[in-house]
Amino acid sequence: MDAISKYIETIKAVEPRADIHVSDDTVYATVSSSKLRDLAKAIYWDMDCFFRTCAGSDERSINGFYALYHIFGDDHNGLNIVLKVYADPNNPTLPSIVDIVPAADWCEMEARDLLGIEFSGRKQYRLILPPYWPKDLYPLRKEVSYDVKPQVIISSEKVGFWDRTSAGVAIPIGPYHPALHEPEYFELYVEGERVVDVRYRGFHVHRGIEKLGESKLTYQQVNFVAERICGICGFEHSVCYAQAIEKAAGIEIPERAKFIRSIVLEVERIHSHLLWIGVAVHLLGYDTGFMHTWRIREHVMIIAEMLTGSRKTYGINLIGGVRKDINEEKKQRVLDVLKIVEKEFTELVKTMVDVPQIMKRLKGTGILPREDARKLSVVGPTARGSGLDRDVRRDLPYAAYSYVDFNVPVYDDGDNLSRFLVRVDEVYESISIIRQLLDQLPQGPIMIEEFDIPEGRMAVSVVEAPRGEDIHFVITGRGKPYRWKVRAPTYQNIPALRVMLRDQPLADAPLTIASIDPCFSCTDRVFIVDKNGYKKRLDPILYRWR
Amino acid sequence: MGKPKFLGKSIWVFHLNTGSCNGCDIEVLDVLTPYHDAERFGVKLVVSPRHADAALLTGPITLESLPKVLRAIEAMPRPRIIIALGSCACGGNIWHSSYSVIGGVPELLKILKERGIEVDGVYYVPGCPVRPESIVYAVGLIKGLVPKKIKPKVKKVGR
Amino acid sequence: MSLKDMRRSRLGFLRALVIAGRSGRVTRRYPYEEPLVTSDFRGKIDIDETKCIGCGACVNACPPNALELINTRDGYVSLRYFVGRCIFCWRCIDVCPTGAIKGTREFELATNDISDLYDIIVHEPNRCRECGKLFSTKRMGDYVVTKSPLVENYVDLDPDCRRNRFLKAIENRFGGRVG
Amino acid sequence: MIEYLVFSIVFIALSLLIPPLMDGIERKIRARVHSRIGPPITQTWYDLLKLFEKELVIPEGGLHIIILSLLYVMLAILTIVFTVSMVLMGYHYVLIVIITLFLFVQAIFTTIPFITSNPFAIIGASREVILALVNEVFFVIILGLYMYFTGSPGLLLGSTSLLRASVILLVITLFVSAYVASGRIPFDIAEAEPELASGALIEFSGPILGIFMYSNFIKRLFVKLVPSMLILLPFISNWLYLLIGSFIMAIILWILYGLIAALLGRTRVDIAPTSILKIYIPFITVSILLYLTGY
Repeated sequence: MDAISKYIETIKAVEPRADIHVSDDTVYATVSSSKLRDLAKAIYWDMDCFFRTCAGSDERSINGFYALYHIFGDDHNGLNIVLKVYADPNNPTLPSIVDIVPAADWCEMEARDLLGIEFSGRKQYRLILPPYWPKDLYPLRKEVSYDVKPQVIISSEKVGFWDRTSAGVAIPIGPYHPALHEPEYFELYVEGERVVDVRYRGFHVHRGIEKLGESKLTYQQVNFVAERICGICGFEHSVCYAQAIEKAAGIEIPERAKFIRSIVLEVERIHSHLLWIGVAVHLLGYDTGFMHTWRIREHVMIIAEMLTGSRKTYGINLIGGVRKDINEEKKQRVLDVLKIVEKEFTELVKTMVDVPQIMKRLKGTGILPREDARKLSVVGPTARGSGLDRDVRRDLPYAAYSYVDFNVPVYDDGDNLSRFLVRVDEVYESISIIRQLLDQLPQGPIMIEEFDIPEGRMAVSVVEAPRGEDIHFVITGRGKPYRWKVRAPTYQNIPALRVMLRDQPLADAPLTIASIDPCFSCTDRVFIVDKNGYKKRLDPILYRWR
Repeated sequence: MGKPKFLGKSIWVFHLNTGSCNGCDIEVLDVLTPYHDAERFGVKLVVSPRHADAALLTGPITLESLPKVLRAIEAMPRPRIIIALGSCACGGNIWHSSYSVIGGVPELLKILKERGIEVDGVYYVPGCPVRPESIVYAVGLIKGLVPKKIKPKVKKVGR
Repeated sequence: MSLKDMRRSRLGFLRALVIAGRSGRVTRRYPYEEPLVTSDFRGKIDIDETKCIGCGACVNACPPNALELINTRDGYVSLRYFVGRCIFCWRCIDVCPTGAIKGTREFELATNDISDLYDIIVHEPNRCRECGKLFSTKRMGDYVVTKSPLVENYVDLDPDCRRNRFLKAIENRFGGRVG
Repeated sequence: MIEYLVFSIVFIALSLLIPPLMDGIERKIRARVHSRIGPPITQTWYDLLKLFEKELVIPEGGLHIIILSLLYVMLAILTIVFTVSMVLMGYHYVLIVIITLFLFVQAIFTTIPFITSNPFAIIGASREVILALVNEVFFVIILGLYMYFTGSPGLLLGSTSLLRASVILLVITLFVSAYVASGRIPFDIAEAEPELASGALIEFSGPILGIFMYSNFIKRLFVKLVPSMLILLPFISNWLYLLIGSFIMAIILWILYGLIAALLGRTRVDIAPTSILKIYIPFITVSILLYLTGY
């Protein structure tokens, strides 16, 4: 309570007219737009919070305005601080906070692309929608239908993958590139074999998920969309969404459901980390390691299928609980598999680090120093590999994580090896967490069916995915969310690539890009770029049409 | 062009993620790993569309990726086939009607036809995500090793 | 355990041969051998046309609209299941009131013809005994009657006639115009 | 004489047929190390035949590419033809000609990608050049030393000096050089899949790609055949047996190399030359010292 009143005081000091209310671990404050910049400064810098995301919302049907929510987080006290400002419905313009909170860059541009909110005092550009999308069509406005299909004219199917007129040699990585399993576009500028600069263009996977969740689907259906934000860490998104709604509506789910959620979350973490380790050594040309990691991973996939009914996108999560129970036989099977995985994984990792090229190319490459990591507030193994001790499972416990003991592995070197080792250690931690959870699994129902979700409630929910923290922000509506905002961990981590890639050999670029375990299908929801401390800005480049 | 004799023996695949959630893409990799081992059927993932026999499309084809997909398919030497992998590519999945996707391979085929880009065959592999076995089955179907099991069903029922 | 302090050996990479030797060839020779599918796997759904009443509960629950109720021009109502869009979540099974939908382990769904992926049940529509318009399905009417026999008088009327009939009944009872 | 001609034809035919099969066996071995079944050993032949059935797309660079690729395959075949006939027909002095031919083959392979404007191809080619500058130059140096030590410009079964350790050391170095020249992991940096998307070959398709791949397989056989001959030379005096022996040895080497490649990771272009030199320089130095002291 102490920390909360401190935040209330801080906000009151800057904006005495602020309308503040507190629910659970979140402080909501409605402030006037003229005080927004001062408040952002007070919270982000003076209170030493980091920026989670910002979310625009079309609330003209409720209060006649557009609204923008800036969400800040305080990990030490486990708090979220939400600043809400209104924008004029006819000419929505808000002050930009990018020069104070650089991390807000891309989410402001997202609000501009999707809602048409203009930001004063900064450079604005098209970010999410394709270049040929009509200028005055804003998909997230409520009057725009989710299935609007403007007659877009694709200038040419020939895309200039690289710009021959620009100075230096530009090496395109993507959109279709063997090192990336997703279509994203990096342009590396090289001198000889040394990378001197990086540019990035994403949003090839923008599927309009938020719009669908707000317009076409019902509360329970959104769980399945949330799961399909990402095929690897989908369950985290689904849990995060369900928890946000449960928090907003004050639904208390059964203990057993919480445990099952945590168990499946950890199963997903194991398979995701094994996947990453396999891909990383594949990028280093060590296919034997890749094959054997994936062979071990197959055991995990089988138990995932057994526990949930599907190898991925498990589809067992609903608001109010889970759909599939764990019986004694499955419990035993999971324990057996964990034993095999632990043994084989240990042996394999030992073998991998003995391969001379692997060690040589992991150690000292793609370095992200601690200061930079803090500045960019990176998340997940990327942060923990750079000496930042952050893990939402411990800092803001959710599901059944308050019942288990686990370590948060932290390495200080900030190179690819550190991130590799963090993930290796986390596999062991996850195995131990699953064992503890299965041991303590309480009896009881797994789902409550009777509940109602009042309109107009808000909640912020945070879940630690294998790549970092997922953030879901919801405003409830009638039968479906009124606003549903997703931030995936990779947004936070991509800007760090610029630091990691610079002055590195080109040969290590794919590994370094992979070392943040990028998940672009998540990322294409929102982006945050922090240019603090860098002279050049990370401009998303537009394609040059031939 | 006569029917290629060796296409059935060696299928080189260029994988294009056109807005997929990654689920199918990871299963595509999984199919190459020891438990499923698609290489025993001569399947190989290649890294340039110019080497490829088949374009493996996952995802509902977002507007942003559409030009690149068209370009990649155009770059493939004939005979070339398209494999629509997963519910997104087959029918658009949950986002079949969303504003930023075209809604899967059936829509793509219309655009290809409009632009005069010919393809020599299309295979659909439903699943969300596609199981590795489904992919192996699809490979078997392309090679003619397994019979097609699914048939359209229209049943009229009265009272 | 931490790998950082682990002792590395120069020829340790040869252990890969030991690992490979011990694990053997693990490949499942599918399609010549049983696939690795557990009994919990959610595959294609199977709609029992003898039980389906065309109520549309599954259509409302289906996130990707793989199940759709289609009114054809001649008034027939059909339930169309498009496997190519199905996400195999089995929510339809949860909500089906008659238990007509069953889950299978079927995953061998690949085809070279998209029309193979459609599964259509054409229901005979109910005919309004007053205006003769076709509406809903006969099965649906029967189902409603078995669940609540009181509505028997209204079940053969299309929604407009039903409303008129209802209003008329109230009118008769209270002797005045309503609504 | 006529039977030598027949033998030549048989051996040349074999050496044109075997390399893709050997690649098939290598893939099978790699699959075994991966704990999987792997493709049939004829798979590489299927791949090549399929490529020849595909549409011919003239890449950027047009006719140059086609002419150069034909030249490439012809020269690659010629190296094998000369090698076989050298041994069988007794033209032993042409060893130096073969080496020259081989260097030509390498030169063509490294220059072709420069004609296309694909940045991956260009980087791939420049890496190939860097690697070739170290490896192929040492290949020549080693062979030059070999000729000097044995006192003959060709493949001559000369004095007992052949048995001397200095020569054996040189030939062992040649095996390493053959491994690097065959473009296997860890030295496949020019085609490095994750970074360069198959580098030099990225723009080629169909039959042209087939020609390139086929020539590369022949080259792989060649780089194993020559050192095998040199090391077997002191022990087998019959030319025919020598040829058979070196073929068998080349096949064994192929399998061994395939196995080693499966156990290692890819190196980096700035590490590769130094790690090769770390092997070459001590070996060659010791060899020269031995020669000097033993003379």
